[in-house]
Amino acid sequence: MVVKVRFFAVLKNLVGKDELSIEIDKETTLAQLIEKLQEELPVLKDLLSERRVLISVNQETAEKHCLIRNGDEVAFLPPFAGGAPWIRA
Amino acid sequence: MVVKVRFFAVLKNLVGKDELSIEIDKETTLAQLIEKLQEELPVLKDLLSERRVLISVNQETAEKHCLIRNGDEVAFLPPFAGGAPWIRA
Amino acid sequence: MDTTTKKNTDRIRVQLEDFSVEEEINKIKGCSKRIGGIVAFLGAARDFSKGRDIQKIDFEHYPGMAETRLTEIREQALKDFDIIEVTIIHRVGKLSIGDNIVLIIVGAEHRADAFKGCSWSIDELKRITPIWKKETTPEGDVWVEEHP
Amino acid sequence: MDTTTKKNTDRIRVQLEDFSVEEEINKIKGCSKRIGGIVAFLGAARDFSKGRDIQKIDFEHYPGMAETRLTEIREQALKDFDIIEVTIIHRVGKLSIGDNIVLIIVGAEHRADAFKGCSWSIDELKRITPIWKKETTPEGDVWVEEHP
Repeated sequence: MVVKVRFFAVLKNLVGKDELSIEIDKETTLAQLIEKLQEELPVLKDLLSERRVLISVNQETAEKHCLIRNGDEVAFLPPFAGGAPWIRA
Repeated sequence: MVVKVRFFAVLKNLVGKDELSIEIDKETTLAQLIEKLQEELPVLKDLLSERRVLISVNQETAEKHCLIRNGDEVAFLPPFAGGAPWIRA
Repeated sequence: MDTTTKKNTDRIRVQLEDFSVEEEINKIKGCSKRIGGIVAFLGAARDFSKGRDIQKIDFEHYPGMAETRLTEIREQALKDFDIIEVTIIHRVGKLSIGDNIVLIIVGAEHRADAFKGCSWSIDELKRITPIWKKETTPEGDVWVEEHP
Repeated sequence: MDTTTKKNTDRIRVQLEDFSVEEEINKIKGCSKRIGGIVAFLGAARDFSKGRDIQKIDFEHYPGMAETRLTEIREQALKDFDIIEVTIIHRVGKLSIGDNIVLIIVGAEHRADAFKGCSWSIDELKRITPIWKKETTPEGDVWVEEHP
């Protein structure tokens, strides 16, 4: 299964890319995908622990235990310009 | 002493004129002026008892006991289009 | 016949002509680079006929007194709210349905203040400004109070 | 590079180009003759430098998701308030101080509803719409959160 991963705004600059594709196994949850991504992009580990980041799946806010499907789009969103109250990822 | 009297909107239609001049004695109060006007314009008596009318002197809301001076402009104002809370004259 | 008069400031106007919302907003924006939030209230002549056959609408004002009241509203708003600039324009004369009647624009650093100042100003305008509305119908003229 | 996308309705737009407040107000007025009160919120790029030397400002959005959120805000506002029409436009890309950023217009029969609907919509936009702002300074780029 292939998943598309996107980074926006400051995260795009810090990760050094705005988008990548990643192979995952079937029955992978969002939490497992994030773990796998952190192995491939060590910088992401620090970012997620130090910053407020919202993670969306197919442009909707997603729960960590949700299963990821083939072709899903997972995005890492820093706090919006409007100054939203932010939930730690 | 001469005072200018003005009628606006529906009052102008009911009185049949938008403006007139009236001779008054010195030391005339607004209340006395209104009485004198009602003698000259009998229709005004009914209007003031049946309708909500605001009376201004020189474009400011005025108290009935205030003295009128030579050249003053007294105006009879029906309720505004905005729907103001109205004080009976 | 009453004619339209202008006050000392271009920000307060009672006029026969229509106004441009865009132009007035740009004037407000031009006042200060600190303005980040602008709130505008536009009152338009809606189809308030409610079964009556209205041929035209006509606004009359007390020249001088109306402008004085609008000036007072503007000054009070600038004093009471954390806002930077206020424009108040009211049209008089004959209008048709859909026509602009009144415009209030408030510019502030922050939007909450702009909303409060604008909302207060239009409430106050309705309350204290000597402006009257006449509707012409086949049965004759009717002076109306409305609460838009 | 992300490009600007359009949603199913002309009332919701995320775009590079500037907009005309007057034109958008006229579209709202054209919807219904029942509209008597229109409230518009215009957010402009103010001089928020606070000592920093800002060379440009840049807005980025999540195409698709941003438009979806704005559409949801519009639909929720139409449901929750006694209003007739809502337009929401947000600009993205490079902007200068004084430039228009965001416009929300709400048309209603009565002004109190228009004020409430417009104020709620801009609060909600700020809260849930994936749009980010970058300031370019001589020391480099800074992604900022603001509360205008």
